[in-house]
Amino acid sequence: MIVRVQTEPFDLATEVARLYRDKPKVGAVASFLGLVRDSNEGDGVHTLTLEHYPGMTEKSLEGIGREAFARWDLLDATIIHRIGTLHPTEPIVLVAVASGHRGEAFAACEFIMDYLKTRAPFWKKETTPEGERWVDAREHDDIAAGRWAT
Amino acid sequence: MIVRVQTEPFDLATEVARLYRDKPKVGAVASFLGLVRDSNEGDGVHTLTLEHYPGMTEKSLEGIGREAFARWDLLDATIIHRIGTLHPTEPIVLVAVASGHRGEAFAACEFIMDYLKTRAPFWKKETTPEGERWVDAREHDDIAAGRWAT
Amino acid sequence: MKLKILYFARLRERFGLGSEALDAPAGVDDLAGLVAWLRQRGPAWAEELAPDRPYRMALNQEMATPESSLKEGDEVAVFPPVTGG
Amino acid sequence: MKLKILYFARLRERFGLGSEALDAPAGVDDLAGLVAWLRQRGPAWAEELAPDRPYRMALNQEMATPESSLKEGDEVAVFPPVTGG
Repeated sequence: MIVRVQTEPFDLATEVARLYRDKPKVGAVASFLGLVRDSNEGDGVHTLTLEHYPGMTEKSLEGIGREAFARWDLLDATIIHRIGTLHPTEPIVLVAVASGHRGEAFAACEFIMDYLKTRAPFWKKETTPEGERWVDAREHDDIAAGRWAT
Repeated sequence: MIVRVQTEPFDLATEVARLYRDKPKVGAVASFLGLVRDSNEGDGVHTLTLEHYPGMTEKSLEGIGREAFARWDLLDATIIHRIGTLHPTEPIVLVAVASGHRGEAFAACEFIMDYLKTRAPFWKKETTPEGERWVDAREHDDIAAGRWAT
Repeated sequence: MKLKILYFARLRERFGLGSEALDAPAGVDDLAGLVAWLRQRGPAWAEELAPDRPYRMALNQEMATPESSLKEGDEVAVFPPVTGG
Repeated sequence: MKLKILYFARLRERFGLGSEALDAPAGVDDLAGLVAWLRQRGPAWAEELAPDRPYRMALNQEMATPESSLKEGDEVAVFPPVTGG
């Protein structure tokens, strides 16, 4: 399993090929690419800046990957997340999973993305014509938030 | 939407980039690569030869794609299936789907693969140390088979 | 009634036939009738097209059912369950 | 008890603070207690860390709950719900 957090772009073909090249047990590679869009909630997005928690980020991504390996019969996986300032149409995240059969590859790839979206310490800030703003979490998880009431 | 049936290899990076390059509404690309494995049901596989039904194949893949566009809010999709003789670790099929958000891209990509596996007229023949054999369908759909009883 | 029939994969090999132009007799008016008629061609046909075998059929390049009606000039295909992907 | 505290994203900007070394008073022995103590620092702290705000915390780089116990030298992080991917 490869986990990387980086400013630089990544190369999809290289990353996916690494999961199946010379690996004749691999029958399926499911992958997901997340990209910067030019609009969010109606406003134009000029740039997107990703902040993260160095140290915890890598640990959480490795934990997410291990959890996927525990749940499904996987042969390999790659998780790459970019940080810093990105522009519309630029890739943000790649999750690619290799398995013998497609069902496990799909399930694990989607699981890792869902988990990453709610557990990995990344935060997005958008620059729009109206200025800068932090992106709100899509899941307004009031129950979890309420656990912090003291 | 692009649908191709071809003998030649395809280039994953080119195909996926075409789905998001200069398309700033695309936030998610889910893709699936199916590959030749070196074993099946315990026997070694030397080569895999794919036969198809020219004409119907393209129609059925286009129909599968249209069905996915009708079900989910997709921005683009690519379905490429190879025919002829392939070796272990070679890609057989690519399905890639672009959407605004990941849920739709994942669902549509898996839907197209499931549908392709049961509806598109391709047949695999394996060469193993024991000789040639046609690959059996995984789904022994006796109900559908029974409909042919007269 | 003139029909074009195509065979694929294991059925193509077993029948030693990839395609043929047929003139189906009166009374053969749907796929079920066509299959019943093809079964009479000999042991390989009777065996592979027996009611309990998992073959599939397409009519004019669309998946079809035994009830699908035939008309002059139709293209029919008979094949094993598909295994692509 | 000496602790290292990190703030991220909107909270980092609001507090004007990325990280700090703190010496928490006696009685602060879990994350809930730490947050209650931080709220007394001023209006921004009271508002952002109010019980109805959706902030999250990590203890030694693992997601944590209000009941998580603190010990000397722990690294605590306070941040908004994550939005990566």
